[in-house]
Amino acid sequence: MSAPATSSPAAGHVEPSKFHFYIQVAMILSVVTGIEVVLVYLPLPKWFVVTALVTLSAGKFMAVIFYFMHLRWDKVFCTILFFIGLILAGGTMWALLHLFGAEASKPISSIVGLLVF
Amino acid sequence: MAQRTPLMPPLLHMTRLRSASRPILRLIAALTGGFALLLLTGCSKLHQVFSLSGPQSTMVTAGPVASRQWDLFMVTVWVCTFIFIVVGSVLAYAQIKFRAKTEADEHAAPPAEAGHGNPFVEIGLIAGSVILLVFIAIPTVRDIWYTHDVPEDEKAGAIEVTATGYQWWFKFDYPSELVKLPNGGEAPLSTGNELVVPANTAVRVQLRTVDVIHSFWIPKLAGKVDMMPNRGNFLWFKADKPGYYYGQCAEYCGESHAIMKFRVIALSAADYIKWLDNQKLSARTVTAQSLAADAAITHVRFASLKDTGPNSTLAGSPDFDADPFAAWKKMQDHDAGENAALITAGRKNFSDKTCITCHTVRGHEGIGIAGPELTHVGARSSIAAGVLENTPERLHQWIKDPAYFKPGNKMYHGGYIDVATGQPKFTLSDSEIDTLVAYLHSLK
Amino acid sequence: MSSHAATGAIDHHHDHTTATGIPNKKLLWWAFLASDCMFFGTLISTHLVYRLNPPPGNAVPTEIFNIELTSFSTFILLMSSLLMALAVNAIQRGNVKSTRLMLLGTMFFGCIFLGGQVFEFTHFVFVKKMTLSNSIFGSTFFTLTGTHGTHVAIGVLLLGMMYVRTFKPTSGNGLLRNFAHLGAVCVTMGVSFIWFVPGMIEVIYGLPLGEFLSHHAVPLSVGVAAFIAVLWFGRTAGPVEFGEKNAGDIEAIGLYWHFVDIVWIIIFTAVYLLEYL
Amino acid sequence: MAQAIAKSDYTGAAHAPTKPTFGLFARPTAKTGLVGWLTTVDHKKIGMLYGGFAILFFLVGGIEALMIRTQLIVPNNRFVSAQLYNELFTMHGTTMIFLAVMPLNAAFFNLLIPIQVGARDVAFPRLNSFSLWVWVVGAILLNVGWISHFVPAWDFGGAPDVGWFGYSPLTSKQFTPDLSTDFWVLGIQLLGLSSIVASLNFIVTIINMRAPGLTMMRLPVFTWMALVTSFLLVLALPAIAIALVEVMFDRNFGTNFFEVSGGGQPILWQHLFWVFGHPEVYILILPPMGYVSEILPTFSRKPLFGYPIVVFSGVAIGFIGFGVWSHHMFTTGLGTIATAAFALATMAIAVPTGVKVFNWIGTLWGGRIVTRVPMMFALGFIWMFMMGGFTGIMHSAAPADAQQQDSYFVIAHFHYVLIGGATFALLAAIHFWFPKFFGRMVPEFWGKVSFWLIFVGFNATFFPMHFLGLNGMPRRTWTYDANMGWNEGNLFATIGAYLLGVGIFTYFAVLVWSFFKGKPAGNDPWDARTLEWSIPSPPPEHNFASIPKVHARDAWWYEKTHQDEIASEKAELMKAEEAHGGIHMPDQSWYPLFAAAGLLIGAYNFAQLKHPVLILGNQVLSSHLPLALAGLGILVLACYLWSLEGPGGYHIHLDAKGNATESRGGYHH
Ligand code: HEA
Ligand code: HEA
Ligand code: HEC
Ligand code: CUA
Ligand SMILES: [Cu+2]
Repeated sequence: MSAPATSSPAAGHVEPSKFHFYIQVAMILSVVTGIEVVLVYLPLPKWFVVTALVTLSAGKFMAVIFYFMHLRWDKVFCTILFFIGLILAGGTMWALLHLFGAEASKPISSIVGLLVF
Repeated sequence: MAQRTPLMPPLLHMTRLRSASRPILRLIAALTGGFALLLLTGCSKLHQVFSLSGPQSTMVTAGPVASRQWDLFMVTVWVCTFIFIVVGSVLAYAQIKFRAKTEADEHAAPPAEAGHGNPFVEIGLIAGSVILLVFIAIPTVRDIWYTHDVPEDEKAGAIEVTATGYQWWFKFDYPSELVKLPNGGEAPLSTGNELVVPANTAVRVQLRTVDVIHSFWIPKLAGKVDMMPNRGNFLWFKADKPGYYYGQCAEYCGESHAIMKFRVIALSAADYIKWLDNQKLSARTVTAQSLAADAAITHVRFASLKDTGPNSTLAGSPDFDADPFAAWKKMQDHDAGENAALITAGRKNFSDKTCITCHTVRGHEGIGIAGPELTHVGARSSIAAGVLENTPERLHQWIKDPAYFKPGNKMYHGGYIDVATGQPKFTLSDSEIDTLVAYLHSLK
Repeated sequence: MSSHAATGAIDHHHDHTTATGIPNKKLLWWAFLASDCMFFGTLISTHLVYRLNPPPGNAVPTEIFNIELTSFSTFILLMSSLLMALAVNAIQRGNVKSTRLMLLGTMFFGCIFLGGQVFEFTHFVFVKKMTLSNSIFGSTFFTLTGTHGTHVAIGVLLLGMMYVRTFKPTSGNGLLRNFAHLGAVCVTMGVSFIWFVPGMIEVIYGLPLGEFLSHHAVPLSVGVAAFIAVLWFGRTAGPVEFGEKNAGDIEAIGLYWHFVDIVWIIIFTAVYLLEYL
Repeated sequence: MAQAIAKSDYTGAAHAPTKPTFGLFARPTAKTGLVGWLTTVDHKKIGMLYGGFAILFFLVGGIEALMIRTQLIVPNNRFVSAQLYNELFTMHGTTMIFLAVMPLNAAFFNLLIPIQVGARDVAFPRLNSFSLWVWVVGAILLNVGWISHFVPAWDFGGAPDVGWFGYSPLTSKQFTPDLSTDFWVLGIQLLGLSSIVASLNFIVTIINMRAPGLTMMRLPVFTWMALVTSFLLVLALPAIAIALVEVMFDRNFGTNFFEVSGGGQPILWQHLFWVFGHPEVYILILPPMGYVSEILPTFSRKPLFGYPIVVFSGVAIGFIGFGVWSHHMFTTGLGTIATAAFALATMAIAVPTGVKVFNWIGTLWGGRIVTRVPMMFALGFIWMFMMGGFTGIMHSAAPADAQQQDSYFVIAHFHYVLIGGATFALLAAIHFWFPKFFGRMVPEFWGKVSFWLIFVGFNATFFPMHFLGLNGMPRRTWTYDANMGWNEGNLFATIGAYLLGVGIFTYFAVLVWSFFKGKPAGNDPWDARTLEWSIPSPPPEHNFASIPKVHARDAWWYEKTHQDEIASEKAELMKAEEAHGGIHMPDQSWYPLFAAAGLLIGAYNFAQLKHPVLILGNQVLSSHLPLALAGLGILVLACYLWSLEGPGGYHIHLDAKGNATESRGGYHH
């Protein structure tokens, strides 16, 4: 990221068509989505389904950002930039879910009705 | 590295200071500093500015939770003071030692390649900071667990109460102390604004709120825990000895947050039982006969306030401030010169002026729950959530104009006047208020 | 053409006039998307936090969701991402015609997705009786998916503007024509996702076609008229000032569009699928 | 070199003049006068506008503070009512943070970043102007409620009164039914929008617009801190933005996010607020750390000690800052584990912060310290910030914090970091860069007088507050009883506050005087280190006659010691630039202003959505919806025209004497 402007990489290149490649990616994505939907109905252990769902959607996520969004071909700084946000957002979500999942955080809304006068 | 030429002098004059104005400046600095000191000493109450001995002092602790918290605080203070002295000395030394002394100094060429840090110094300082933090971290973690809940070995003897925050007063319930309701059934004993507990016993307080967030804080006994809507928060404390403790709501909760206070009164075990027994009784009914029956009672009343104008201080009377606990105890006795006729008229006015719709007087007509329970209000040392001392004058003033003492107060807005129309719901003459005062003060 | 023409081709990923070689706009969008992660992170957290400890009387998601429809929407959005990628691909090769087609396709797929959401929302509110206010699930669900939907709608609008920009004539003041063109695009898209697509879904679920057509005759005919206008504006365009050099602009919008897609990937799993376990 | 020249035209588009194809308004070209300021895209003018508004609001916030202090001067005072007091502290906190310190930092970002990175403007000049005007709209919305104190017919319920962190459920319709809270919600929302947009712009500017040779590790520390701050802003603000949307929905559309009766949990607001709120305090302090890191070396005549680690610790503070938010919630019943985790994480922040302090001292060590006014404020900053930091560490010991939270001890802590820290550094920075941007010196004598008044007044005000807090005085208390032992402390603090007020007043009065009468400053009055001192004061519109080439960390010090080398290099660069067609500058535009006006109309009416529109007491519309939509329409239209208009641009040509002529070859796209 700290590369100064002075270095001049090779002159521009003609963009090769990624038409077929994109179609393939899209097909894989659709298939994965199909698998996801089917997965929840299969009589598999819950932990397995959850893990599988999370992995699959993370895979889809990565496929879209790295291929459709060109990250794979862009300067690595774009990836860093985006992942700063992604990781912080993920970390915050993780922390919030833990905070609210803790025993101390069980809401008492069930008895709130009694307190209201 | 290329050749080095001396720095070119600044293109235009810098405002010179060296000469005439420096002494003047020194003088000004000394004067302003001196002014501050003078002020401190001048008001001859220097120590008061840094006083830590008020009724809500976190230093003059009266229970294990608060003293743990203070001790931990002092750990942080010592560690930080130590760092401050070390770092501050170095900083002060550098500031004095390395100041520019000559004109030439001020335009000295910067060193060529110096000052890019020294890894050993940096790492050493980082390590030092971390070690010092560990000194704070260990007792912190230990005390987080200690202050969180009643220790195992005290759980059995602990008592359980529920404190509920209302805009802007506190209700206290004793779930394990049931009282018989006049029309049958039982309910937990309930009081308002003054929490009475046994000393030397762990008290676990369930914290609830009916409206916004409040916070339950008795500085001498324990740090605060918030009353969060929809959360089952709690806190524990223990008073080392009998006494009278000040508490206050510590979370901004709307217009009168500043004056949402309460008291905790810790009693010896025997006194506590006595108090409970009295509280469990229904409201006292005063008649000419009953008065004759308990004639031989010592009558004590707080000294009244000297000044009752609108801008007067609302603080307690000198007696009260000197020994609020004794004052509270005396409050448990029947007042001098009780007038049965006045009290009976007051009881009637209490119904007529719709007070009963918001206040409970167990055994009498009052059945409302929007305001504090008044069954034994005459035995409290303060009214209106700790704002006023419970003297007849104060009570009179309160009933006359609750909104003056507590802006936004629900007793006025909604009780006295209709919120929708702004119209008063009834009139109250001074003599009517006198009857109400007599009645309420008879409720011991 | 620009001085770049002399050197041959345009390098779409690197801009040698910036210190990093990344074009400014691209950097801006990536930074914005990093920020948008936090937006959706917060929204999804809100939703999940309340799913963790649902209050009594909360709506039961699995009784409300229509997972087939949502899976279909998800698929559509994925495909729109494909079209978007192809649009970028096309403009990078200087193929304005193909770019326009792909943009229209992306927009239309976006509208199908939005239409699905319009159908879903009306269905939830009127049939399943779950509103924004009668349960916490309603509050968080509608706000989360609604915010996502708003992102999609803004995306469609941006794509529409970009589409119209591809007709910007090389000279002459085309402002009025430009407005009319954009208006036609907006009306077409609006009609398709508010009336046409939800209606077609109703038809698939058994509403007689004739009833649907007669019920929404006015908006549908306006939509058809607008669509014809879009075609007309598209046919009569002269030489335009749009081409390879604008690839960066299209790519930037593309980034946004794909991002909206990946957010949906997460929502689909976290909000819908996980409920079925 | 070719790149440097090409950078003057960052779109890389053709230079051949083309006829305008779209335009509703003629593009403004006035450089002075009202139109010039309203439509400016010049980062320096925008910076000055930010700065001017911010100082105005600093004084407003200060007057609010003085009213607070006056109310508390004696117990049971009735100088203001409880309601007004609550409005005062809410608006004091909100104003100082969002309308004074943040925009002052934004002012310096604008003034300095492009010059320090050796560019002619920010990456997106019109977007920059948009950020400014959106900020103004937010400021108006926040303060509009005051009107109802003077004109009761404008029934807004006074200024916002929910505290600066607006804890729900106090913000719900049930407890604050009046409009003031709606204005607060939308006002903060727009200020956030403005900050996000501005920060994106600065991120791109710093990363992408650096002059040749200016590697990241040669960036001035201020610019680095600005970069970290911008990241914090774009990553922290979304949390509060969503939280505000949720409150707004609760208030207007019946959702249940924080409505207990519907199963909502008000504590969620606290989490979301502090997920933003804690990074926010570093947003307030990191730029000041940047100013100080610029000022200390300059007046110690020595490069910054440990540059890389100072930079790195800034990044570390920013990053760790995202993981400590619940230390504001130690008393909300988080449970033991969460409390411990957040307490320890909070303590960890002392380490990178300490690193900065140590390296500042290292910079002084062995230097030749020249105590000009900016240096005095910078040194004052180190001392005072350290004290504030230590009380922060005391807070992080969670059980001890149970006694301090919401007491005056917190007030003392954060005023030490916010005034002793952020404000001292800002006052240092204003004094330091004033000669650069106004071309005149501020008299040393009066500067020092104001410093001592401020220093003494500040400590007299806030040092006793530690003791007030430990003695049990809760914050946000409209009044207190005479028997609590707080009388003397409050009296003393209030007198201190007046002294502080006199100091601040002196400081700004001297600035005003200097603006008209100060001695001319010259380019480099402090013999400083960074690029802004290499150009004239005030800087010309185009900043640099030729984009500089950076050879070292303290670029200007290097240039001054290598004059021959630099001179020939410069001449060559200038020739190349003129050959290229001159200096390319972006055109002014109306649309950012129009878009902001659309936002103002939209948000002002959206806040009162469900209320009927009255004109002279007569109802003209049953709701504000149409007006809100009209505002939205203006916004969208303005944005569209903005995008059609293109960045435009013209060229500046410099003759041998440096005189500028403009050529307007046409429009670029
Ligand atoms: C500029 C703003 C700023 C800054 C920089 C800080 C810095 C810090 N703050 Fe502060 N804080 C606020 C603004 C700020 N704060 C505000 C506005 C509030 C109140 C909000 C409200 O409720 O309205 C608040 C409240 C607040 C609380 C909540 C108190 C409560 O409500 O109960 C806490 C708790 O942990 C805290 C901690 C800290 C810590 C640990 C730091 C650290 O970053 C400090 C680190 C610095 C040092 C420690 C000094 C220098 C270091 C050394 C010399 C090295 C050696 C030192 C050690 C090893 C200890 N702050
Ligand atoms: C950067 C932020 C900042 C700054 C600079 C200040 C500055 C000051 N603040 Fe602070 N303050 C906050 C941020 C800040 N504050 C926040 C966030 C809160 C919490 C709010 C809440 O609880 O919601 C708070 C709360 C707060 C309180 C607690 C209120 C309460 O809880 O009840 C107090 C009380 O003393 C106080 C005092 C002061 C004083 C005396 C100054 C002084 O430094 C002010 C100095 C400036 C002046 C005095 C102006 C000088 C100018 C003139 C005198 C010129 C006059 C001009 C004309 C006549 C034309 N502030
Ligand atoms: C709308 C309901 C309402 C009505 C009617 C009402 N009150 Fe109250 N009352 C309250 C509330 C609420 C408080 C608590 C006020 C506070 O401290 O914030 C209160 C407090 C009091 C207190 C102080 C109790 C304590 O423990 O601090 C007394 C005494 C009192 N009311 C007497 C009366 C009398 C006498 C009347 C009739 C003239 C009356 N109230 C009518 C609601 C009401
Ligand atoms: Cu209750 Cu503050
Ligand atoms: Cu914090």
